[in-house]
Amino acid sequence: MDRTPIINIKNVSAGYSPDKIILKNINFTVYKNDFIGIIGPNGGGKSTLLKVILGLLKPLNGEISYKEKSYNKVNIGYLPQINTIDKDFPIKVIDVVLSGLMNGNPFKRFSRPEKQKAIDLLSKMGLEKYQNNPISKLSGGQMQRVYLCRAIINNPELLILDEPNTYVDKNFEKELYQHLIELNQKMAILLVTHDIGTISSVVKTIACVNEKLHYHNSNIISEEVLKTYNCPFELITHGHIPHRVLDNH
Amino acid sequence: MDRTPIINIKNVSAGYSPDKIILKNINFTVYKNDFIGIIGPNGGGKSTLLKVILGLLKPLNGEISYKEKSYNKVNIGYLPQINTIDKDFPIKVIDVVLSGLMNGNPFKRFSRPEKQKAIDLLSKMGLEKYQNNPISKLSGGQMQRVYLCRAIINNPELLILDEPNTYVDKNFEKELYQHLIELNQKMAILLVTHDIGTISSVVKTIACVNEKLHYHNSNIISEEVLKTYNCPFELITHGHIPHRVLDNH
Amino acid sequence: SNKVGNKNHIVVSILPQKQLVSQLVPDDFKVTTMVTQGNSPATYSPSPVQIKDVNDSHLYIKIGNIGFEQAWIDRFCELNPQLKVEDSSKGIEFIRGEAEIHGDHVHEGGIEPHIWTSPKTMLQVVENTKDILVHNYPELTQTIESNYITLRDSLINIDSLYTQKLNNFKGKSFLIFHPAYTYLARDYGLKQISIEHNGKEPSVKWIQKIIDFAKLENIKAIFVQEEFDKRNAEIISKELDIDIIEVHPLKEDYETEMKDLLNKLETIL
Amino acid sequence: MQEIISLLGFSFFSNAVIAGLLTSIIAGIAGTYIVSRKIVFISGGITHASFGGIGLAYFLGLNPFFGAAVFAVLSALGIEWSTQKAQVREDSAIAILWSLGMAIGIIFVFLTPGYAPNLMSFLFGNILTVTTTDIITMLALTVLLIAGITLFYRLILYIAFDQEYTKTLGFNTTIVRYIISIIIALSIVMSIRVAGIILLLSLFTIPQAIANIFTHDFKKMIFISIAFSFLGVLTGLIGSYYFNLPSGAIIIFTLIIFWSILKVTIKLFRTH
Amino acid sequence: MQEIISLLGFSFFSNAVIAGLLTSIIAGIAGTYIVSRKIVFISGGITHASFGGIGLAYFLGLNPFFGAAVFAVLSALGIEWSTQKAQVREDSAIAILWSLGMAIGIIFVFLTPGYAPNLMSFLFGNILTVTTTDIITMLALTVLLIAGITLFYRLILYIAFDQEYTKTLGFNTTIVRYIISIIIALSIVMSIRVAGIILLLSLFTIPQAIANIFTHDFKKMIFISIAFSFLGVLTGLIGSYYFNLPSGAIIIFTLIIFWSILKVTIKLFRTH
Ligand SMILES: Nc1ncnc2c1ncn2[C@@H]1O[C@H](COP(=O)(O)OP(=O)(O)OP(=O)(O)O)[C@@H](O)[C@H]1O
Ligand SMILES: Nc1ncnc2c1ncn2[C@@H]1O[C@H](COP(=O)(O)OP(=O)(O)OP(=O)(O)O)[C@@H](O)[C@H]1O
Ligand SMILES: [Mg+2]
Ligand SMILES: [Mg+2]
Ligand SMILES: [Zn+2]
Repeated sequence: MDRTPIINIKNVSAGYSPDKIILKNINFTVYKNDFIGIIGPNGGGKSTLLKVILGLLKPLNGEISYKEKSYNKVNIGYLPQINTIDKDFPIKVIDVVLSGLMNGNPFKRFSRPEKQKAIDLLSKMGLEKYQNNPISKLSGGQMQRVYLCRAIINNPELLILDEPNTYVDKNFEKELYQHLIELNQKMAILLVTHDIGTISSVVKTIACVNEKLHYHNSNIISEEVLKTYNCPFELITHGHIPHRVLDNH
Repeated sequence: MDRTPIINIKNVSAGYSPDKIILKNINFTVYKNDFIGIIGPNGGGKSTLLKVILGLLKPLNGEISYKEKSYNKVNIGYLPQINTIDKDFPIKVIDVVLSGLMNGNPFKRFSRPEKQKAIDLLSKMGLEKYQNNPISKLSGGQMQRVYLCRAIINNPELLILDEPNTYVDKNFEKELYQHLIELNQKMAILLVTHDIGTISSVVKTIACVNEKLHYHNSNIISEEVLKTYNCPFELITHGHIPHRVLDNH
Repeated sequence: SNKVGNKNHIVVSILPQKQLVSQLVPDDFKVTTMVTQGNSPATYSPSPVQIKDVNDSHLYIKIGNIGFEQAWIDRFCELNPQLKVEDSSKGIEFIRGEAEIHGDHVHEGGIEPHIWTSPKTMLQVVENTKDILVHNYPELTQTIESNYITLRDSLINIDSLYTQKLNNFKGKSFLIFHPAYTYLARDYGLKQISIEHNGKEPSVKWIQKIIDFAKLENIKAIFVQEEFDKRNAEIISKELDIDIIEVHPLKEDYETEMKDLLNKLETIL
Repeated sequence: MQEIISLLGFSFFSNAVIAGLLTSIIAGIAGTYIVSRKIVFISGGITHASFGGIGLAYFLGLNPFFGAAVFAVLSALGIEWSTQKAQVREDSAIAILWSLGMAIGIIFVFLTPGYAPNLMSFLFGNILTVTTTDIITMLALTVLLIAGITLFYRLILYIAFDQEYTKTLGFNTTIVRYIISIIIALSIVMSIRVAGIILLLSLFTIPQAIANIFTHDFKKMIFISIAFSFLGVLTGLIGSYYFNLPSGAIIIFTLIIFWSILKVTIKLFRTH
Repeated sequence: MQEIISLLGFSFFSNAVIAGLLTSIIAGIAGTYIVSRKIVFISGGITHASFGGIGLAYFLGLNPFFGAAVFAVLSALGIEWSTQKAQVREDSAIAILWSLGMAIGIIFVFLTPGYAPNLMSFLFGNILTVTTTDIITMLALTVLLIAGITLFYRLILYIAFDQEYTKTLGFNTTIVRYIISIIIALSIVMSIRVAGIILLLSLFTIPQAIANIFTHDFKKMIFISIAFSFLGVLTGLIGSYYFNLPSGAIIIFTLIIFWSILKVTIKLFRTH
């Protein structure tokens, strides 16, 4: 396993106003080739953690360091949980996907192969015939697939997905996870999901976020560990699963 | 089983522009005490069907009749798939929930018991401490729960839920389905979901929508029927499931 | 309310009126001008002190028909029911747009308001103002009448200067952006051509006509009032290759301004 | 203090204070609605669109204010229609009606023979020159608004928040939206006659921005806006008297100073 | 036809046509951006805010247009800042800056002794009285805009569409937004000097509404808007000549007629 760190979070506290802290004293490192499933209850702070990692929310305390000195240099792909974009905006589906390729270059123009790549990805997602549609005219699941294309098109070093299976149908969900496993060969993945069933079968490690972060260096979790670390958990509803706790936890 | 029809859809075609029909010649009746799971691939037209039933989208052809003469009289609860509301809007969580009680009365004021009911519901959803928060400050799953409260608070005759399990954690999802089964004692439910695993265990009948509508008068479906009716299905990924096809299908 | 305001306090609309009234009444009179700013309705904003002045006075002397008065005087009157509004434009032969008959009703045609810019009509304004003042302050008749003689003489002097000097230019035309000198043109036999025809936005045809006409008449300059952006006239000045000359029809110092204008007219006609 | 009380003896000043109170209430209610819906410029749009009505009334020799009111209502309906049926973005619809109304006005002014008065001045008033008629009209409007928002508070709130959902509750939201917009149009036309466009634009937005510092609740926003609005008008009027400066401008400065001070205070307070 | 060609012989008319073309290009580019972002009223806001600059310049005896440009840029920055940092709704921020700028202007005009010019006339031009200097300035601006949108097309598009995501792509979107808003501010101040606020408001929105009938693509919207805008200006200018009516108003009518005809045609066509 490649232990080159990509992102290192040290003693970070975060929240939307200084008087209401959502994440307390988080320590967390993402290494190359990681595939971390992030779970936790609604309102636990999962999306907040991702926003901190992405630099969208300034931490109230602590330090985040990236592989390269500045964040701008790390190539990150991101799929937000809730997309607040204006549905009326005049933009085509393919252009949304292409935006993933901008890579910090303000003068970016897209070459033929790049456009082809976007089309290929859209085809993979069953959306080739919608490539020139305005984004407003897609169904929920179709839109989610478009955002997924946008997140992965640039082969990022780190792929951050906030509930990527939202809205998508089961057929596609299966493909999605298959795809993520392949992608993980080339990149680290942070995956927030409530789909515990899947998590155990695709991710390598699990972290649970509920104000604090509990990192399990394994994809196997049990009721016991959940209780020990006060992970307020869904898995419990699935009954007993064998698990292993690491010493350095 | 109570076979009083609540809504009757006859030869309805629908779409967002006359040259692109999404739903073709749909015939469909919702009876009292129905619990219908609606499944189908992304972009199949599930949300469109719900919008037609709700009167939000005028059908291009065909007829919809409600139990009472006009739609205004049927008490329907609705949870939209994607909520396009403006997150900045100055409204409290509890007021969002209370809106479900308006019931066509423009002069509506809320009594104490009504407010208490909203608070009780929010507590059930684990949101009591957020009741006076502005809606903008909730996490995805919390917001989804609020919309769910809004949909069910009025004990509607018909409850229409478009992917209610979106964003919600597994703990809550389990409770949710339990709750729906209880609610079904008193009301008909139309449930759109991609969560096939659950569908078979909670719904009574299944309909699959993919341009056309295939109605299975049972909650048991198999690969075979799916193929016969060209239901382009997720279930296939779940392997063989016993099923029964009705004659009058 | 039955408050007693300051009897020796007169309100007028524009600055030339202020000078005129001040010259007629004794020094202890207070004269307030309402329009001291650009007359954009969106920005017209009197200060409380100005409004207090209106509230405080007994007499408002209108210049006659400017837009400001049409929009605001009623409000002033309602604020101060004691306020007596007098019109200093009585007896002037107004210039109107042609009346137009529209089926069942007749359009009187708006009155061209710039009566103070011609010495001849101004003489009438001064006389009217004198009459108004005498009527309102009978106890001061003597002072007012004697001040009036001086004022009238200086105006007659300007008038004769105009008549004399402009005599050679009868029938000649001058070009201006906003039609501020309509009465002056009529009274001294000149032709005023304004880009803002009747104070309205010009049309393509109108500009074309002006240009053709200006070429024909060999016009040498275009006047622009200081309160308008000169740029508005620039295109015409370029087209005809003529100068832009700034004029100040709202200056307080009437005599100087009118003499100045006469010089300008002489050089361009 | 003595001087302020004596100021109130002037009917122009007491009228201004009363008009300020009424405008604050109207701006508090209508302003909170349009700010929440992010259509602040409907005020400018409707005022300017009603210029067309003034032009037409002038051309036909009718009462200009009547023309303005009719055009205001028509343009409010036009804006709603374009947004709901013709799929034009709401801010674009406002801008289009704004320029269309002005264009109609310009044409009628052009077609009317004679020297044209500056018609816009019929629309734009000043808080210091409010007439008793204005105050009575405003009072009627204030009563209408208070009654409307009291009776239909929930319906208005929910339609503004989530029109589609409210439709599923059995309301004809389209018609309600049309009615709301007519009332908003009338409020705007009346208040502009009293306050002028510049002051109105700020009374419709700055108090709401101040309220937003404290609350994210529609009802509280209305009350806090009214309070700050009136406080601003009062302070501004007195200030403008002392500095002998135009009161509209001073009221605006006062409100902006309130906003800045509160914003900074809250920020410092929260960080502690 | 003969007559139209002879009209072009007049430099005021040919200037108007050239200014129309340049304004169409500016309105096509800047207008599509502000329409897509639903901040059409930034044009009115910035123009009126710059009134403060004119007032100050007038008070200090400086070039009024310089004052206007400085205030325009400052207010554009102020709007961005209020939206991004002070959590004020964007339309409210525009309205606040609008009234603040006007208030500053009014105060300075008031403080300057003597009869003040109608300062707004420095801001609001008419397409028939465009000067060569105006055209040169416009040309420079057009070149700047075309270069900007060509070089940074993708960045501008994506920031307008989804600022938060674009931030994660490694751009300092805050600074880019500030720069865009400065350029938009300059475009607006310049074009309003040429076209006047009313015409500008419609050139910034109606062509985009027309384009929206055909396309939902940002780039195509720019091109279609420019084309219809220029077509509208040309038809309007010629029409206003034949009917002998004010050209600004006729251009607006022409554009609205285009929009209505196309909307109805498309609707009929689609239903078949
Ligand atoms: N507003 C719209 N305008 C035009 N076309 C639309 C619109 N909304 C959806 N569509 C199209 O209609 C089809 C059906 O969409 P619908 O939202 O009903 O799908 P769905 O079955 O709910 O899918 P999902 O599982 O992704 O939610 C899709 O192909 C979509 O592209
Ligand atoms: N913009 C915001 N302003 C203030 N508080 C917020 C905001 N967004 C979220 N919160 C609060 O922060 C807490 C954590 O939210 P977060 O979105 O990180 O949860 P989450 O773990 O992603 O939940 P979910 O599974 O529902 O998406 C919640 O209690 C929520 O109420
Ligand atoms: Mg989340
Ligand atoms: Mg759907
Ligand atoms: Zn004049």
